[in-house]
Amino acid sequence: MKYSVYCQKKHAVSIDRKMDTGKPFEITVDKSCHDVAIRKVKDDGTIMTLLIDHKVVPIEVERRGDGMPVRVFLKGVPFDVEISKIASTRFKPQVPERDISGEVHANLPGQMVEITVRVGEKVEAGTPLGILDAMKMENEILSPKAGIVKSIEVNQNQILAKGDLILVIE
Amino acid sequence: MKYSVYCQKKHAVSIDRKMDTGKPFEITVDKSCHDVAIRKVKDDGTIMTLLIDHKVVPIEVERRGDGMPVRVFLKGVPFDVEISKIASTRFKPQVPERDISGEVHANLPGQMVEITVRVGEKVEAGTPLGILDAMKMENEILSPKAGIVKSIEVNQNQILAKGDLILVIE
Amino acid sequence: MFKRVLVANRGLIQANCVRAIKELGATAIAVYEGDDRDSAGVRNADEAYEIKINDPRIRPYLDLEQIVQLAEDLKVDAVHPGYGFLAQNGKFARELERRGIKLIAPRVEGKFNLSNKHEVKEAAMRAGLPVLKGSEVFSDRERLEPAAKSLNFPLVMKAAHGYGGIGMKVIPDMRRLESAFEHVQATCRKFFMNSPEVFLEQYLSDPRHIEFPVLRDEAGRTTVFPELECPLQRRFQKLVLETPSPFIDRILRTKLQSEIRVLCERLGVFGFASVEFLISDGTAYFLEINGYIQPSHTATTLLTGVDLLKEQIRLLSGEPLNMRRNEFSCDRHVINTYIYAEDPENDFAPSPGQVDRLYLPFGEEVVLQTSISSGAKISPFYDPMIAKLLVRGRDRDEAILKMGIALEEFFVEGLKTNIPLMRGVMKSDAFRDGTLSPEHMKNPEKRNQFIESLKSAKDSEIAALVASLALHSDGETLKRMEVLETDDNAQSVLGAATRWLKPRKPRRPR
Amino acid sequence: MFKRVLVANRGLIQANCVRAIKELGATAIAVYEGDDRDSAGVRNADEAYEIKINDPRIRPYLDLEQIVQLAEDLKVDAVHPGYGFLAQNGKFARELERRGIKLIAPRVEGKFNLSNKHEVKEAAMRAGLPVLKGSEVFSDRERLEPAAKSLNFPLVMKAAHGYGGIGMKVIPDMRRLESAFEHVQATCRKFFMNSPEVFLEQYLSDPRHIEFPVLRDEAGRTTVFPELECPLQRRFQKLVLETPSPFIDRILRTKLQSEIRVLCERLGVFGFASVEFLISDGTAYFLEINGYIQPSHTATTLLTGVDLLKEQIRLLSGEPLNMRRNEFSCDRHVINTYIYAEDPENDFAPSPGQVDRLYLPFGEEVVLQTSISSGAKISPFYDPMIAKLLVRGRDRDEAILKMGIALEEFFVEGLKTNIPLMRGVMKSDAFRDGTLSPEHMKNPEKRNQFIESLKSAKDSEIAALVASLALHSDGETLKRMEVLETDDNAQSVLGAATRWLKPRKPRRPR
Repeated sequence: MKYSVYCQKKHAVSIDRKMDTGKPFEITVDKSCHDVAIRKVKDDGTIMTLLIDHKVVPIEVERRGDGMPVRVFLKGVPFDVEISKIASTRFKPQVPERDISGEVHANLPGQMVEITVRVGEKVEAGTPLGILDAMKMENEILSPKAGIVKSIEVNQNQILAKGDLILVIE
Repeated sequence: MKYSVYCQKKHAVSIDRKMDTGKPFEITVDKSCHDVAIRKVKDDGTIMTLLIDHKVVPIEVERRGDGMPVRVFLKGVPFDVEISKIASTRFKPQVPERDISGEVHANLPGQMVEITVRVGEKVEAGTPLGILDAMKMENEILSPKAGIVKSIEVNQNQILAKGDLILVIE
Repeated sequence: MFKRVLVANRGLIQANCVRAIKELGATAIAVYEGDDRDSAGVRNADEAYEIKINDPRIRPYLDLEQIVQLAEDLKVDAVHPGYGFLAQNGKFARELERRGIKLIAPRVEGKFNLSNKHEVKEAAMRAGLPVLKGSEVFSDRERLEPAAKSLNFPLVMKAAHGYGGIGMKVIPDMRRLESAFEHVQATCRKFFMNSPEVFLEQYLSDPRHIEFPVLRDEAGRTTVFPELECPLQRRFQKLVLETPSPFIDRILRTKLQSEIRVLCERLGVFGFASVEFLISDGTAYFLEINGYIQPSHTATTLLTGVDLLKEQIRLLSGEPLNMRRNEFSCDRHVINTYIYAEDPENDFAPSPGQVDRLYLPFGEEVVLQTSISSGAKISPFYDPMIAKLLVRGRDRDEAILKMGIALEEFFVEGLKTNIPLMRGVMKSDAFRDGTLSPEHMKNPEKRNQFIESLKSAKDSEIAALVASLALHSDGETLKRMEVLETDDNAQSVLGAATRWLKPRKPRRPR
Repeated sequence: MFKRVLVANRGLIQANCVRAIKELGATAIAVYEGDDRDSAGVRNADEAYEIKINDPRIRPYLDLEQIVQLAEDLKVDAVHPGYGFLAQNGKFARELERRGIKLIAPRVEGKFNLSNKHEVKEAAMRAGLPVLKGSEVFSDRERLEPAAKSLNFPLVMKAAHGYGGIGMKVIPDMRRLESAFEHVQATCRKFFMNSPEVFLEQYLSDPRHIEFPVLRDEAGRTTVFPELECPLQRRFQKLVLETPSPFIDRILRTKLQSEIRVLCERLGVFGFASVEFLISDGTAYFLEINGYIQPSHTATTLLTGVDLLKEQIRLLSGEPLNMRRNEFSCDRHVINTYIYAEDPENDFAPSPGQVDRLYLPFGEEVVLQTSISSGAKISPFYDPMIAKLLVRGRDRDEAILKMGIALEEFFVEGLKTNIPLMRGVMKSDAFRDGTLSPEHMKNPEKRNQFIESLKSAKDSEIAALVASLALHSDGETLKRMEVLETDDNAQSVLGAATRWLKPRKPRRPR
């Protein structure tokens, strides 16, 4: 079965349909053939550890709502992935969001103790936008990209839930 | 409820019948009153950790076939215990074996590579009786008590299962 | 020595204090709130007492009254505050003192209080040490603008009694002045600082940050240990630390050590203190003295073999400093990384949760102190530091290499941590060359470069492989993708996937 | 340096070798049998290969042919044998050499082979070192009695190529002579020793056992490290180790160190070696040279800051010894306990099983190297060592106290271990005074005294409390005791017990 996967660049992954996952098997990526063995799975079947080319690799896979993998962690190091085509399926990939979103959301619950920009202000990627106070920490909210502050959606000292929209950069 | 427990010496333990084990409670041993709280239990209800007089104590309890505790480990340190009487029950304690048994059994499976005593020989507590070869180890079998070797029940190089009788000291 | 010592803290410092107190032959008493009941410090203490949330706005470890009352009830003769929390709280010290209980914090003769950054700064100035240009201390809003106008931006505003990076705010320009003032004053109240006073100071954007641990007994015998350098912070908290500093020469070290002796004598410091400097353009500016033990004490111990925590307690109990001056060596190099349960990709947002899997680094000259174990839950209420990882090498290059490999072995599943980021830092030229700057952590792109540097071309192939395999082995998801009924190949894959794995719901790691 | 190094061992030494090889910039290749697949060494290796049981009588790690073949197939340029297993196997070395692969074990010029205890003993004798009176080497039964008759009992019989306590047998009197001979020869065959030869030697019942680690490069540059003393063994394997020895004065140390230099030069030792002595009545008798790295290497590293394992690999690859003579200090004291999964109450019977709960000691100057984690299974097939616990103190008294507290914090549930025994040893006068003898471990009563010394009168009350509470909280068992129906009190207890706990079967911990 053939998968087209974008991860840093486009890769063609081919997994033998007859593979027996109880034993070592081979997976071809582009032109290289990799020895793979499943080493550890959770009770629900999630793969925890693979042996790839005789190297132990603890993995985690983050999926989006429909179950498609969007992120792979190799021993904690994150890789964005996008499966764009699966041979022999009617799978139609979603159009990927390549752009960095300008919507800034609260990444954890807390109090918005300070907003340091105004609507219309020009910001760079990394410019501090405000402070979200949560846990013992002052969490500085930084701009995800360069642009203009289009709107500010919260007031100073407002209590936010995780995911609340704070402001928009355009 | 009152328990008579022998552990190094005789102790009278009194546990309030109305105790709520979800909260801290008190248990009287002899004349001292101890604050007790259950800290951690296994899924099957076995107590793993107690807080006794504000000290965390990881415990293990070894029981005999009928469920009576015979050994208590306080953070790994073993204490032989014997519950000899329980108020308000028909519990009749077994007569305890105070004597050290002269029966020497294999404490793990292995090969009896050497027997170093003969029937009729006088031995002290700790005299080597033979060698049981198991794992990478030569396990020296020592006499559990002073006495005379009454019988030898195995042959040299015999393969033994755990618990097999090796010899008897009288 | 003391007989009974209460430890008013949690986490690593609690466990370390409990150990030190026991090693000194005293009874170690821990306090804990419910979630911390299984921590190492509580487990190992001779006695452990639960502290409750009496006021929902106050975390129990900051609940001065409750802890003072407990100390009195338990008849302790000293309290160790660890770092943070109540370590610099003047009221706490006074309330204990009133009950005849010693706080294990540096006591100073006369009017100086080490917790007041500004007073200490003035004393240093009078002792002839260079200090950064700054304002007087104030707490009235009217004095804010005049104070700022006499200085050049960028400035940093500091709460006079701040600690551990709390109550500090960089002010890039005049526009941010007011909000910073409000913010810092709110922080003073929230953390029960001794006063709401603040001062302004010139902000150096790219200094070296070094500190010297000091032990000094009642008779004035003083030992100044080799300096530690902190090349990388986020939010004024340490990410990496090394000792000795690779960029301080012997002449500067000796000069600063003797200045520190003079200053500590003037201030009458007694116990443990940590004297901090910022180095910029060849000048070492005195910054502050921290009067509480620092998380970095472990690095000094690994370098010198002197247990600062134990010596601190010993000295405060009135015993003399007992150290031959040349007893400790500094011909090795120690690197210390601080591991936090937080997500560097997401502006270091704390990442509380449960540890699903844990692989620890180990080996010669690798030291790990951690408060977590497999299955442990990380509370969202406190400092997210979960481990200190230290290595000692024969030189700095060896230590960097060792740290990189130790971090590679260290794996925590279930939480986001800064382990990959630290691996990237150890591989970077900037760390090797000593040209790291705060910008490296503040700018998401620069920060991300550390992590990107870990990814080889082969890794990207492997990640693609893993994503495909995860999908391939998951019959349910594939089914939803509408595998073509007519294709034998796809069907048999679906069949195989469903056979060897129970159907499962898609799940996301936290 | 080497490019690719295969580690032919398991457990702690495997993980440590993998780390050292990676730190030296080479590719670390591990081998493992099925049960060991999750171990740290396998996890951290750059490549890991499973080895199989080809012959049911041979454990894979002893399967010389399989490992040699793998080394050849994988194109490694060196093999690290760790300790034990194939570390002293002459055939292994030759088979590798034939394929152009280096074995990381000391190579000696000329006819000497460090693995032959008797040849090395003769060389030492010729170099003027005192040795214990003993017989020539022999393998014929006819030479057994004449050899014994020329010496006085008790004797010890040694396999010429024995290692790690394997192939040694104490012979108290003539009656045990034959069985000992048979036993030792059987051991030689079982462990594939280079020859079945044995020799007899005078047995000292109460000597001090010390050893000096040595590094020596091809050019003859030699470093002799401070000695380690092993005051307590069981079955010729170490239980406790300390460095430097508290009972060796500077004069004797210096004298022995210079004798060792001479001997190593004569033998042309190259790489790492450990030179052992027995000290009795003021005389230091040369005992043997171990040519493989010892588990004790970690203690020397903690004392001196020199990583013996890494240096060993470096030297064998042909790099020069790079050590200033005064670079390492020995003004601290290191104690090392070896923790085994075994039952001291049951003659140290191995106690394989699963780790149900694990609390690790930690803190300043406490070093733990362990191969276990919560949930880990301990295989019954190999050495039951599960951890090395080390502490470094400013002096011996501090180190003893630290070790006692670290052991108290260290808790393993699910296996029997010698942790309580070691706690008792640290508390004992005999250890403090240096009067421990092998008798302390051999005699069950004396051994038991160490554990009894841990039990206070209050502990016995607590144990009685725990036993009662365990029963009390267990409705099922109480029911079987026939609680009197008429007694309200008992009934409500039963009710309560059954309510808050699910009915459960009585269970015994392993």
